[in-house]
This record gives sequence, C-alpha cells and structure tokens, in this order.
Amino acid sequence: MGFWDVFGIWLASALTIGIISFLYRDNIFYKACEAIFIGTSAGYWFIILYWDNLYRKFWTQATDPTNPEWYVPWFGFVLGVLILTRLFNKIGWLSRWPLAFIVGAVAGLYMMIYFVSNAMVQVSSTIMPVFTGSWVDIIANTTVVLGTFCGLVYFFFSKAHTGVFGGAARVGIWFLMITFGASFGYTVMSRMSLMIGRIDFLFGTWLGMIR
Amino acid sequence: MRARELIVSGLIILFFLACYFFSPKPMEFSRSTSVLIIFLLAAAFVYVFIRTFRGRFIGRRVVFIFVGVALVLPFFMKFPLPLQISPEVQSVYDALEKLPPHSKILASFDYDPPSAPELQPMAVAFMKYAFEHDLKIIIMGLWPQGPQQADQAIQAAFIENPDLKQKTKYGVDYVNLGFQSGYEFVILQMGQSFKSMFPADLYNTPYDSIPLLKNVSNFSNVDFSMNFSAGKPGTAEWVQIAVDRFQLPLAAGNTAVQAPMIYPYLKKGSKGKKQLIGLLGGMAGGAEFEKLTKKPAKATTYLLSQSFAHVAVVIFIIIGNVAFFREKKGKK
Amino acid sequence: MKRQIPIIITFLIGMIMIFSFFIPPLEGLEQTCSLFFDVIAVFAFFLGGGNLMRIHLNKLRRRKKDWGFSIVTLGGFFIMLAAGLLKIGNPGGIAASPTTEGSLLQEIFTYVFLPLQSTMYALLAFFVASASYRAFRAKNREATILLIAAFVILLGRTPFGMMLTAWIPESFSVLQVPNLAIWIMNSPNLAGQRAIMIGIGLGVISMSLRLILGIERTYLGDESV
Amino acid sequence: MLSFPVTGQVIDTVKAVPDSELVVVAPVTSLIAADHKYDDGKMIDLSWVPSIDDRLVEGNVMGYKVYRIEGDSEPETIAELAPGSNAYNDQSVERGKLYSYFVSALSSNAETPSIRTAPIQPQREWLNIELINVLIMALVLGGAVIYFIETARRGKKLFVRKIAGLEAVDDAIGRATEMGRPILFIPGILDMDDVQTLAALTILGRITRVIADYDTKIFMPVSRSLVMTAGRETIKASYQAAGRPDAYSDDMVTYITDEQFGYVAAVDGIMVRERPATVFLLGAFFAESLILAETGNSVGAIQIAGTARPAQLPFFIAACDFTLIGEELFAASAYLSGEPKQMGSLKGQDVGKAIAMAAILIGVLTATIGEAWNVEWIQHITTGLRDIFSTR
Repeated sequence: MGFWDVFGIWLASALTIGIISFLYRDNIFYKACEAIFIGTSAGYWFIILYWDNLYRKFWTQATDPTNPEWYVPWFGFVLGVLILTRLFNKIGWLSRWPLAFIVGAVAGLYMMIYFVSNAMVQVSSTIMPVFTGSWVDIIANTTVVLGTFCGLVYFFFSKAHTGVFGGAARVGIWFLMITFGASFGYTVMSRMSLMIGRIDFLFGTWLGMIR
Repeated sequence: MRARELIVSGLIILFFLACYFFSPKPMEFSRSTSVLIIFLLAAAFVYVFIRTFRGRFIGRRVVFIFVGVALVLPFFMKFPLPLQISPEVQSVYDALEKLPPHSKILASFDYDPPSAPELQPMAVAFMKYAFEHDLKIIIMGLWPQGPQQADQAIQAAFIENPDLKQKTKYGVDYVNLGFQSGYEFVILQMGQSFKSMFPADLYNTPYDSIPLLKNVSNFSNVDFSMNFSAGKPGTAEWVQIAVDRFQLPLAAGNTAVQAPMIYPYLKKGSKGKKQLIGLLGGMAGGAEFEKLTKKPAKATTYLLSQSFAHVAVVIFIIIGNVAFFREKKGKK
Repeated sequence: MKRQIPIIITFLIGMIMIFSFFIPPLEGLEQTCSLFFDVIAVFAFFLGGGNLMRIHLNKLRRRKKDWGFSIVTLGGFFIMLAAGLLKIGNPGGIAASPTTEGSLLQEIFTYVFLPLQSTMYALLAFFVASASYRAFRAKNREATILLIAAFVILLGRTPFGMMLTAWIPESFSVLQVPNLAIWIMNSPNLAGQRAIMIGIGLGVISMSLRLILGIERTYLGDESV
Repeated sequence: MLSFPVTGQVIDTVKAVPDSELVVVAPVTSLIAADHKYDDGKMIDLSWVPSIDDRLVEGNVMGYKVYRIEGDSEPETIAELAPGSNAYNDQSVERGKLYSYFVSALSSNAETPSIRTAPIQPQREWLNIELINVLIMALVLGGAVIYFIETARRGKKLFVRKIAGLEAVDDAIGRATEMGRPILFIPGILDMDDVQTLAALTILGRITRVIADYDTKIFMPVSRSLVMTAGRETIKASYQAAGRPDAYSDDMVTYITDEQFGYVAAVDGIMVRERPATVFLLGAFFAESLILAETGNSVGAIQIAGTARPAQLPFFIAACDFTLIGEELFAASAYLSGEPKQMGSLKGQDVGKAIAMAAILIGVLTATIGEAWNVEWIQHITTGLRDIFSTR
C-alpha cells in the first residue's frame, strides 16, 4: 500500500470515529465532520448535476447539429433561467412559471402512474378465489382479501368509525400495524448490518484485529 | 462542559491507538472467554431490567454502549451457530454444483457501498466458489458502483485463497464489463446482444478482443446467472425481463430489506417452474451459503454480530414494556 | 395577469400529461418533461448553492457562533467544485467522466464522503435500539400488534429463531418462527401494503386534480387564499 | 463482401466447406410482420414458427437472423436471436416507409432464409384503445371529484370524519407560541417531482397561515434547491395573506445539501441547538425518518409526521405524537383548509375507494364460487371484473 492509501484509510477512520462520537453528545469533532460532509456533499451533487444534467443531457442534445429536435431542450433552458428571476424583486414573479410547469407536469404524470400501478393493478390482483389449495393457502388468501378490504375501510373519510363500519376499520388498522411491524423488523436488520460494516472497517481494515 | 468533552475524546483516541499498537492481530477470544462475555452481558441486561422495573430508566448512552458491545465483541468470538440451511439457499448451491467446469456465469452487481456489508460477503463467497471450480464469470453492473464492488470481491477472494491469484486470469477466467445506465432497458437490449450495451469492458478493451466473450452474444450463451441486488433496478427487473422473456437461469442475492419482495418469485408458477432458482437473503443467506461451501468467512462472522444485535433490540423492547406496564398498573 | 398565467400553465401542462397517457403520438412528452425538470434543477441549484454560501459567508463576516465550521463547509464545497469542474487528477483528462477512478473527486468521494455517509447511516443502528427501549411501547392493541410482528421478523431472520422453536413438530412447521416470519411477509403484510397503495393511488388523483384545476394554489404564492 | 441470401437459397456461412458437409436446417414458417398496435408508428412486430430442426435434443439450429429490407434497398441484419425464438419487435422503423422482412435459420455452417413478408408500413394510432378501461375509470373518478367539489361549492354540507393528526395542528402551533420556541417544518428529502413533496407544500401553506397570525418563528431546512424556492413562495404568500408581509424573511427557508445524510446531520444539529417546540415531518422520507423522529422526541418537541412510504411509518408511529398514514397525507391540506370545495375532493376519493371495495368483494365472491362449482357465467363475471382493472 502506498502512502496515500494508508493516509486515506487513517483519514476515513478518523471521520468514522468523529461521526460516531455524536452518540456521546454533539461535540466539536462531530461538528467538524458534519461541516465537511455538508460542504463536500453539496459540492459533489452540484458536480453530478452539472456534468450529467446540464452538460450530458442538455448541452450535447441542444448543440447537436444532427438532432432534428435540437431546439426542444432550449425551452427547458428558458424555464431554468426564469427561476433565477427570483433574485430580482421586480420580475421575481416570473419564477412562478417554471414552478407552475413542474407542478402541472408532476401532478398530471403521477396522477396516471399512481392510479394505474397503485390503485388499478392492486385491485385486480386482489380479485382471486379464496377456497383453493391446502388449508394454509386458504388462510393466506382469506387474510390477504380481508386485510385489503378492511384497510380500505380504515381510509374511508365519509363515515365516522362507529358500529360495524368502525369494527372493520379497526381490523384494517391491525393489518396496517402488522405491515409496519414487519417493515420495522426488516429495517432494524439492515441498519444493524450497516453498523457491522463500519465496525469491520475500523477493527478490520484499519486496526487489523479481525481475521 | 468543554473539559469533559476533551477528556472523553482523549479516551476514545487513546483506546483506538492502544488497539492499534498493542492488540493481538488478529484477536480471538477462547471459547470460555466468549461464554464469560455472554454471561456478563446477560447479567448486565438483568441489572438493566431490575433498574428499569423500579422505574429508573437507563440513559440513551448506556443503551448505545450495550448495542456497541453486542455488535463489536461477537467479531472476536468463535461460536458455531446452529445454522439451518433454508431451501432457497440450498437450491442456489445445488444449481452451482451441477455446472460443469468452464461454464459461463453472468454476474450483475446492482448495489453500492452502503449496502455492501450485507452483499459483499456473499459476493466474495460466490467468486471464490466459482474460481475454485473453474467457472467463468462475466461481470456487469446496473448500479454505477457495482463493478467496483465486484472488483473488491475478487481481490478479497484472492486474499482468502492465494492460490487463485496465480490461477485466475483476467479476460480468460473473468471479465468486468462495467456499468451501463438505463435500468431495465439494459437487460432488454442484452437479450438481443451484450455487445450493444457493452461495446468495451471496464478497461476499454473492445468486446470482440476479449477471449472469454468470444462466443457470447446474448443470454442464450450463458449457463447460469447471479444477481446481487440492493433495490431497483435489481432482481425484480432481472426476473421480469431476463427470465420471463429470455429464459435465463437466474439466482439472486438480496439485502434483507429487499428479500421479502422477492419471495413471490421463488414460488412455483402455473407451469411448475420457478422464476428464480434460489435466493441468498441478507446476512443470514450469505452465512448459509458459506456453510454450504464449507468455508465460513465474513458473513458467518457478521451473522453472529447481527444476531446478538437483534436479541439486544428485542430485550430492550421487552424491558421497556415490562416497566411500562408496571407503571400503568401502579397508576391504576 | 401575474396570478392567472401560472395557473393556466399548470392546468394546460397537467391536462396534456394526463391525456398523453392515452395518446401514442404524445409518448415522448414524458421524457421531454423530465429533461426540462433536470435543467430547471441545475438553475435552482444556483439559488440553493448560492444561499448556502451566503449563509456561511454571513456567519464568517459577523463572527457568529461556530463560524470556524463555516470555513470548513465552504472549503469542502469549493474543493469539490474545483476537483469536479476542472477534473483535477482525472486519468482520462477533461473528456472522461468526472467520477473516473483515480481522479481527485473520486478519491475524496472514497476516503472522505463515503465513510461519512456510511457512518451517518450506521448511527441508525444505535437510534433504533434507543427507540426500542424508550419509545416502542405496547400502549394499546395496535402498538402491541406492531411489536409482535416486529419480534417475529427480528427473531425469524436469525439462527436464534430456529433454536427457540425447533421443538415444534414438522406438521405444524408453519408455527416455527422463521416460517411464521415468511407467512407474515406474504399474507398480512401484503394486504396492508395493498390497502396503503390503493389509498395512495386515490389520494394522489384527488390532490393532482385540485392542483391542476387551480383549487389548491398555495404553492404558487397566491395571495387570495 | 458477404452477399445477402435470397429466398430459398441455402448459404454457406463458413467459407470453404464442401456442399456435402453443409448442415442444412429447415427454414422458419408462417412468418408474419404486423404493425405494433397503439403506438406512434415506431414499431413492427414479427412472429414465426421456429424451424422444425430447432429442438433441444439433437437440434441443429444455432439461432436465427432477422433481415429487413427498407423500400428497394439491400437487406440488412437487424438482429441475431437465440434458438427457440419465435418473435421479434423491431423498434427502429420510421413512419411512412415500407419494410419487408425475412428470417434465416442458422446451422453451424449454413443459413436457410424464409420467404419474405409483404411490405408493411408502421401505423400511428391516435388513441390507445387497450387502455380505454383506464380512461373510463379515470373519467369516472375525476368526474366524481369534480362533482363533489361543485356540490360543495353550491353550499351543500359534506361530512368528513375527524383525522386525529390534523386536529392537533392548531394545538401544536399554539404550544410553540406559548413556549416561545420555533416550529420546524421538514418537507421530506425528495424534489418537487415527487407528489409527496407537493402534498407537504400544500400543507405548509395552511400551517403558515395560522403561524403568521401568531408571532411564532418557523424554520424550514430543505434538501432541494427547487423546494427552497417553492417553500419561500408559499410562506411569503401566507404572510401576505395574513397582512404581515414585513414579518416574512427569506431566512425561514434554507437549502442545506442534496445529500441525504448531510442534510440529516444538519437538521439534527438544528434540532439539538434550537430546541423547537413543534416539528412537522411531512413528505417523502427514507432511512432518515428514524434519526429525525428520535432526535425530535429527545428534545421534547411535539411531532406531527406523515408519509406515503410504508417502510418509514413504524418509526413515525413510535416516536411521533401524530402520524398521517399514506392517503391521509394527501388529504391533509384539503382537510386543514376547511373549505367546502376542498372537502368535496375528499368525497371524490371515497367514491374510488367504494368502487375498489365493491370490486374486491364481488370479484372474490364470484371467483370463489365460480371455481368451487365451476359455474361458467359466474367465471365470466370474474374475468370481466379483472379486465376492467387490468392495464394491459
């Protein structure tokens, strides 16, 4: 290993410990690491945005003489420039145009995407025969149908949660809670793995104590 | 305030320096030490339990120390964990065993460094197994940092088994095609031709001048494929396109968060065929695979830490709740 | 006028996007919109990055508390900018990808950015434990259900789960913790996920329509709300 | 220069092989080229029956080559396919041009071309009929939303059940005022191109209207520059509407960094140092949800959270005082506004839910009965229902 690799590993170890020190309390080492992180990450993402969005996606397309639709990206460019008008009080209201464009496009596009892949597909895949296969399958199918139905009852806004309706809503929220519990378990699992990775770096790669 | 901060940070630095200069390398606890540590940990938990039960909660930092200990110490313990091999891991191993030497395997690395702790160990074990059995590997990535992870996995495999380093040649035994952006579109195009998506490998060697790729034009020339995935694009996309459309034999390694969503693909379909040959799910999946190859390595070490941490979390929830119920009863 | 034009833009673009879903000749619009969005995002970064600089320069000038860290932040920011824009140390020169192995940007990424990022992520392990001890209470029936499901999953994915319930006979193997964990994932979890997804799908429709029709206009800074 | 095959003529692909040693395979049959339906005229679908020599055992077919003839020009290879292939989708055609195709079956050293298809032009369709069910559904739902909005506008009272998390918003703001501590608003970590961020901003508009009336500080660190711009517009407008434009300042909204954990670190620092009395966590959250909610909890803030991402909801439920689950997040701004027409849109949503519930109930019943007793007309109902909700 060359000097710079060793230096890099020591630096990385120091920064790792600096962040972990937050567990004790907010301290000057953590603050320093935080400051480095904020600065470098803002810079890093700007570089990625600059080369990937502005240069690769916009500039190469907009200046390509063989591209018959070379002018299209320039409309986006104009919208981008309009957002800068916010810096000037007099024409600042122009910056609402690109915002309005984004909101319209996102609302329109996602309305259909969510509708199809979230609502329609899920309804159609819940339409299934319940009493088929072994008793394990029957229980599983019934659970899925019942859970989906009651979950929807819970989200119903037009009726207060009372009576039979309230009962179904209650069952619905139980299903939601099982879902959240399962996500919780799996999330804990992957968080622990992340810390294990850092420990392996500190005690293994750096200190060499792990075989 | 400042003084206390300085003392604590001084202690931390001293601790690590002491580890650096004075600790045995590698460090390993004997069996009895390990048992003693577990016993002490259990005793500490009992103490916490009694304390909390009396209504005096321990501080956040004490909880942190417990977790830290539960995560770090198992690294140095040697404990045979009763691992039951799950059927989905067994079938990955069986499929690999059936491959004759010189079979070509396509390995897609679809993850980045933050998810490496879970996926890297299985990648290393997989590479080691493949090289030892003279299987040829074609590496690619749908995530930008995937090919680098593959490279690291190969280096790690060489360190663990130095003989492989002499034996294995780049371009003949394995090749790294690098990253290609475009998500599932890349898979779709590869169904027609690999070359259209990867005109050259990671080191800019043209596709046609790499010996290993000589008769490889698309999925039909590959005998087996493995996908290590931490999200999207990943196993789901590979199944939907490469398996469903091009009948590629596929197995996968997934992070624990991903794994539950992949289970449906392991079920036998209407034609009695599984879409996915098998699945290594999270750290546990990696450890089981290592056990099958009879070479316990990183995942096995990691799994012990992971299990300890899970148990610690469960115990903390139980302690917190017992105290909570006592309090509630007291109020009534 | 000032107020009307943005609302008209939102309405027109929104409607076009909705109908482009059904009209094949409008297929390419989605990509064009995403290109526009990417370009606007770069310009917005000039505002965001500029704001970041302004705040830290202000702190520096006024010698506010912790101004020293502002120097560190700005330093990190500019070093990254210089390394990336000029592609310092990039083996492939100015034409190569900015993240080529061996370039200064990539080295800083590997040895500074990555450990910081991974460790930040990893701190979650500790917070999860602390939350388990102090926050995850079986306050009511709902919370109890959540906790039990979490227990099953947590134990089911480790060898301990196997050890705990290995005594359950094979004919009831569904009740062994690891199998129970798989059952939870495939049945009740699936049902809950579906209900949430359908709900979200419908919620998005209603909200999108409110936005497109101009009923919801708070985001545009409309004063008449 | 390799000459292109002519129909029916076997071609030696490896030169210098005597004719007697050529492995000749049967050509593919029933080759059909058809316009790809419901597209912009950019695709042609090919299908064929594979060569009878294409077998797994003792098969001689090594693959297929697809050739295309554009107008009167020479044939060109557009694809090489694996044995067993029986279809290809040509996406490199242009509208208004004529194309014909043929497919060659390849053996180890020869290829046998099929007959050519008749010339075909890719067609453009103006409406995707396959998605007509989606269109009708969308119109029904959109119509329901608009209908209820209009009904409400005309003054009809509509009932909407209480949503606990939103009932608490006023109290939470009041608490911050009493304690003289700031309010923190976190709009998630995604950009303006995510609907959850839009939902968060619409809620922000409602909340700041209330805040502007009190003399409370609101602080909104964001991780996207565009969200910063939009957030400033929103807050500024609320202060203007409350008649206090002077109380607004750009410093209320700050951009920190796009990087997830850089952002979290900074927000954590802000929470610890500023000790807000109330924290809103609304929008798209990922792994940071736990850190933010835990830290907010540890500084004793009242927390109202909401996201549509199921994986993060458990942490909010555990560590926050109120949590908006999925759909509730999107309904929040309408609910908070209290305006009849906004409430009306929630009713429209419920129509959708009613349809979904009815479909599931009827569908499952008919599917079960149809399968158990094998009643054909009931099975038809099931398939019909599935078709209505299918998207292919």
